[in-house]
Amino acid sequence: MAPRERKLKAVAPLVTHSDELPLDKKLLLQMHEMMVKSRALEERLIAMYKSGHGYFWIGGPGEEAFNVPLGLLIKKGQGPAFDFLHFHYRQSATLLAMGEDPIHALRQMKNTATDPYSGGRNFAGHFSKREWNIVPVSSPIEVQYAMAPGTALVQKRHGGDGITVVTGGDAGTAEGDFASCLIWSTRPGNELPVLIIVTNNKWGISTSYATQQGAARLSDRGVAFQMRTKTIDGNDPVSAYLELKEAFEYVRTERKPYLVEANISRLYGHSSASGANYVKDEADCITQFEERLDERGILSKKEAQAVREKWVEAIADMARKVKDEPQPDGSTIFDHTWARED
Amino acid sequence: MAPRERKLKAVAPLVTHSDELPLDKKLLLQMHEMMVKSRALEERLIAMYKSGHGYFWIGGPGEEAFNVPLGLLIKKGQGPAFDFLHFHYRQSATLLAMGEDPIHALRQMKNTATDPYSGGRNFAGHFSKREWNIVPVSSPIEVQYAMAPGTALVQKRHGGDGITVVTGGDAGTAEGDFASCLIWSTRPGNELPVLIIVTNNKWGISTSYATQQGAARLSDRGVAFQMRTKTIDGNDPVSAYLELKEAFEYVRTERKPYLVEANISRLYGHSSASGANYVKDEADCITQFEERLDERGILSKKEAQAVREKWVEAIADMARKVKDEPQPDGSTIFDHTWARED
Amino acid sequence: MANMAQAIRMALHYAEENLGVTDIFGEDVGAPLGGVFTATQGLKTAWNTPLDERGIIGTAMGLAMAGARPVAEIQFCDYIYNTIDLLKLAGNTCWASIGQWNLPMVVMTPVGSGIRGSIYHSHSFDATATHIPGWKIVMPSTPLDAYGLMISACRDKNPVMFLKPKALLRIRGEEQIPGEPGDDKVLSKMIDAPLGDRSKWKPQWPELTAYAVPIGKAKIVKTGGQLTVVSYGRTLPLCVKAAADAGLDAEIIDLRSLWPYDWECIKESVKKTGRVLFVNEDTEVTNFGEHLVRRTVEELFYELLAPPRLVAGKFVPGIGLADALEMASVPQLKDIGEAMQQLAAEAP
Amino acid sequence: MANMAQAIRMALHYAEENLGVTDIFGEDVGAPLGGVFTATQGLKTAWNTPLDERGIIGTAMGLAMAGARPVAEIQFCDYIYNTIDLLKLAGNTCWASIGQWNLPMVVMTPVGSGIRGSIYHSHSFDATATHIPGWKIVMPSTPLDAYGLMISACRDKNPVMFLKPKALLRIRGEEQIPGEPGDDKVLSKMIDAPLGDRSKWKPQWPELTAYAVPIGKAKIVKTGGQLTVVSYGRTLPLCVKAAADAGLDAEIIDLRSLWPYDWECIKESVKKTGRVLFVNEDTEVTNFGEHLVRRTVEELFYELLAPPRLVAGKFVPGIGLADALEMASVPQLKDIGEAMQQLAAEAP
Ligand SMILES: Cc1ncc(C[n+]2csc(CCOP(=O)(O)OP(=O)(O)O)c2C)c(N)n1
Ligand SMILES: Cc1ncc(C[n+]2csc(CCOP(=O)(O)OP(=O)(O)O)c2C)c(N)n1
Ligand SMILES: [Mg+2]
Ligand SMILES: [Mg+2]
Repeated sequence: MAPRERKLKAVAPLVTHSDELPLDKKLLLQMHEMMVKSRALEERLIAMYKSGHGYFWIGGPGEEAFNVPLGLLIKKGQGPAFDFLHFHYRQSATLLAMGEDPIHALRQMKNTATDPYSGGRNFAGHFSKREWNIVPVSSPIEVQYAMAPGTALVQKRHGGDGITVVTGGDAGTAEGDFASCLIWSTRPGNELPVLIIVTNNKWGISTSYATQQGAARLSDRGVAFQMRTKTIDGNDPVSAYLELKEAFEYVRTERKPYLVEANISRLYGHSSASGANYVKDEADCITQFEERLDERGILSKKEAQAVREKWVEAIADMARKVKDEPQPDGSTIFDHTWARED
Repeated sequence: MAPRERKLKAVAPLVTHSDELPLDKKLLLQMHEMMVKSRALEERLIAMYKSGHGYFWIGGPGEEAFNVPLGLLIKKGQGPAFDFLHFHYRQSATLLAMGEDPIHALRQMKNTATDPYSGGRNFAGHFSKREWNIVPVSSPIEVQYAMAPGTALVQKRHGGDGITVVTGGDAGTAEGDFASCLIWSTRPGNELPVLIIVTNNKWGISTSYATQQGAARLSDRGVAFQMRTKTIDGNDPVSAYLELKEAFEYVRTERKPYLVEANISRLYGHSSASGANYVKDEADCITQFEERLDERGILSKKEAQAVREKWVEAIADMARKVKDEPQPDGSTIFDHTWARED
Repeated sequence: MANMAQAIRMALHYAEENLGVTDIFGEDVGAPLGGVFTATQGLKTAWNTPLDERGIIGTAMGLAMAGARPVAEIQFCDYIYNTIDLLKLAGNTCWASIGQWNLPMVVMTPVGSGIRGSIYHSHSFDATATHIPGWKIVMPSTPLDAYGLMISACRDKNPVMFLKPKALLRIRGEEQIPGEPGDDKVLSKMIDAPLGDRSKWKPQWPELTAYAVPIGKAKIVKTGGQLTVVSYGRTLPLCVKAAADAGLDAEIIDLRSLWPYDWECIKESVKKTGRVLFVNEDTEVTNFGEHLVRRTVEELFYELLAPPRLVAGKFVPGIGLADALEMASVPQLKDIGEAMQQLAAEAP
Repeated sequence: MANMAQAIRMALHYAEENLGVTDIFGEDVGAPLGGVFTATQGLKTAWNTPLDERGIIGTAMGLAMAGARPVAEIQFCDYIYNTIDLLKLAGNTCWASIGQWNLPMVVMTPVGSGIRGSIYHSHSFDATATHIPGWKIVMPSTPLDAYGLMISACRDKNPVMFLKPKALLRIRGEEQIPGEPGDDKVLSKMIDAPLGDRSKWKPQWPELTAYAVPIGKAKIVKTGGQLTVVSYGRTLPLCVKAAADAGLDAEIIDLRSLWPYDWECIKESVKKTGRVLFVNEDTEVTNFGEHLVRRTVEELFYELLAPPRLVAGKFVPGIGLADALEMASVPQLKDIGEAMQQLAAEAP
């Protein structure tokens, strides 16, 4: 008789690059600055919430080591020749790394009429920027995974090296849409150029990953679909950069999907609803990175501190500016229900 | 640097027992008779449709070699001490193997008021029998996979060896509910006693599995969840019996899930909508089994023919009986909207 | 004349040739089947999807975002109810992004009773669809309107829901679609896929035109002075027949577009007749016809000679398979005729 | 007095101790959070689920089928829209199986605006829910009614949808729940989870009773003769206040149960006043209030002194975050007051 069954193990390797800094000094410094700038932005957003300049905060402090390299690797522009971006609500650092002006995030936080993402309609962190193919971040968890195959399909047909990037949280992978994305990206002969990312912070609001999901690694979910997969250390910007680079290159050239799980921290809790206070027992990627940069003589702690001060101040200035910007008027509620005819 | 990634392969073994008949003669004959009886029932249902005694036919001819052993292995009864059954619409053979009277299927086909499953409200093959924990077969594909964890959870708490069995088709695994079932059955520390079955006939209506799903084996979908999985030959009743027995035993005693994919045939096309004609290029499990029974001297072809004739006739008698049974009255449309108060 | 399935197919052919439609897709939409109601046979951009309605709607949204022009099908509207969140998202994306992202996409799906479809092939979707902002919603009752509305849908920059009344899909029209050959058999030979092996078959499309029915415009099927009847889809021809059978001088309006809808047309007619009956087959609680009743009393209360009436589907959990069950659950000719007569005769 | 979140929590405690409730579950429903609105803190059968609404509803159905008595939560009704097919299935299972399988299950979910929840934490669900046959639907506007309706919901043999008006969850009641201590602080100390570490915390439940509000029974909050106002949830207290502010002799009915609803109560009142205003905050097209308008004109047309009116949410794709946007999108005190005054004064 043939063998009955085997107990199977998780198969996606966990990739880390713990002790290396095999990147250009310039790139390291650039990543550091972007990380710090993003953190300064998020901390300002939290401060705004706490002082009543916004109703709700949600964002990405703790994910900078992953989100900044992601932003740097994106092929930015409009249309299928460029990357299409289906983002999660914790990706301010990705936007800043792409070159976005942080003032817009402040505007959305304060729901001003000048908020270019939603005109004061949507929560903080819910970006949308058509010139860069950033599709609107949606509050319903995981629907982005259902939409991503659509943009990737257009890119597959278009040719070139534009790809689709879709990101979401660990808890959200329990929604069926995550499975839909795996299925639709691997239709035989129609594999799609989509970089499927899960940022695993081990939490969905107050519920821990360990209590709800039996997958040892979320990246293993791709295995059955004969998709490339890996789990990486998203708290290390160097590791994240190298691993993402390889994954981007694969998807750009092979025009097939790649599933990347990044282990990252959630540094201020879920959102303002849970207080938005600094969580001491989570690894802080900026502190860790600055330690390494200092050790290697690339950036001293003092220099790092100066970078931080620069951005804290710059963003405080922006916040003052935004303070006086107008709120949307009640008479505009129907505007943009329909597309503009031209 | 750590290794980047590996190309991963499907890991669930394919199990077959091609040349063996390692079962009791009595059991073999019992299975054969049930298979033939079920086929006779389905062919009668098709004939009823074709002669205008029913609006729509869908059913399970071709799946008998799998569905009969399944039915024989079920612990039949009402309540959590017994198996809960979330079935697909092709499982008349499972019901007959459990001891159901075929006349009820005829009643449902003819949508008579006497149809005990739905009182003439639902399509053929949409069984429901509370005394045996057979929950209503639903037309929406895959919703049974979302419900199965609920019954299994009650059984887990109840103790004993009652389990939940859920079945569905291959195409339907593309719905998110299939993934939900995998997730909810493997919550760490809360693994559920559910036998998750996919009958893979390689088709969803006119669409072939090969064109839509990139999983080499559907059973591999369970691997990431550290669930036991296997793919079996569902056209061989002996193999199906042995493999199902092992899976049932595991789930009953370990109180954990098992994912079984069974490769089977679709012998009369999808449904009456596609003509309901015999498909010559699919393997016919009954013909094949009779060949083997004959070779081994267990049942001659003539004897097999006699079994068939007996059931064809018996079921024709039933059909005549059902012919004169009343149709439901229009005035009853609201009946059973609410549960009876008692 | 073409039946409605053929009309939709021809419109989609025109749209893929001339209006930029890039993807016509859904379960069994591509070859060999070309749709469970044959509405997508032979179309060059038609393809089959996984059995996953959420994936279908999500992919349509992604396609539309990336500059494609998708027409997605949900095989039966009975199976669209796990996607309502995505439909809502599609409907609010332009608005939420203050006009940055519009979604030019069409979703089509067969609706309604009339084929003994039992609990799950008899649903209506007009009540649910009209409660979702940001969509345009159309539902033809003739092949020519189906053609013209599909052309408009494929040109629109917004999501359009195209509801196909199942019971009418195989009914031949009385008006010619510009370009179709006069002889049905000729048309069938040209564009209907053959039985058996279809692998070598190619349709021969007639020379079609961009005949468009504007979204938002109703059609007065029959003028009359005694009462106004507003309907759409399967029940529309029943209204026409019921009025004729009863010898009533009814003004019958085929709404065709459910959102936006032609209020001016309804209003003018009700002002003239003072009596109005709304007819549809969705279940009658929180039903779109109730919206029309509300608007009528809101704006025309003092011009009414009798209360506006609604004939709709019974509020049952499903439509039973047996003949008598289906007949008792959704409006039939007789129900409509009786309601018309009562309304015409109603006096305080 | 208890606020509504506490009232629900106490009712659920009573239900798990006395009515056989076995599972109170959903996203963040169990420890440590006890629900995003604290409504499930300290309950012994409360547990956390994967982030999967379809799994939550499906599991509730399975639990109910196997003899358990689940109370499932969808964290915000904004996230229930991918489960409508399952809700429909839950609503038709008893009917489709001709009474074999009934589903004693409760689904509760916060609804409505009032907390600046932006596009996705401000949805209403009453229009969609009332279009689904086979469910009972309740929506309290006071803690005591919340308590009493939850008790009834947990006793019912059918699926019950319990809509929690978000804006009222933290408002204290004016009536005492039988058994609750008179002092709010005492109650809070007994049953509210502490800040910080909760791993050792256990609630001290007051001695509660089976105080039940029957499903299907409305409450006349204030009698009056000038006009009838029918509302539920967030807008109900606004109606009361608006009437008082305007000095109108309004009869105000808190519907409480949306399905089945207390038509007799509405009818008697409308017969008396001849004027009726329906108020809710769901978007106004294919809205449950329109059903009530329809029924009113259907049965009471000739007793009306003015057209029945509806004040509801604007038909916008979402409720914008900024203050002015939310205020302009859903009924506010002022809108309701104006509508009442106009209706009271309306003459042909
Ligand atoms: C469909 C849906 N269900 C529930 C919610 C409420 N909610 C918002 S965030 C969240 C947790 C998400 O966890 P995860 O996916 O891990 O992302 P993270 O916030 O940890 O980055 C929940 C339950 C939602 N936004 N959408
Ligand atoms: C949710 C849903 N979508 C679509 C359908 C229409 N439909 C009925 S059967 C079927 C194909 C099912 O294929 P599979 O799951 O492989 O089962 P099989 O019929 O092959 O046994 C489809 C698309 C449905 N019943 N439910
Ligand atoms: Mg998380
Ligand atoms: Mg199949």
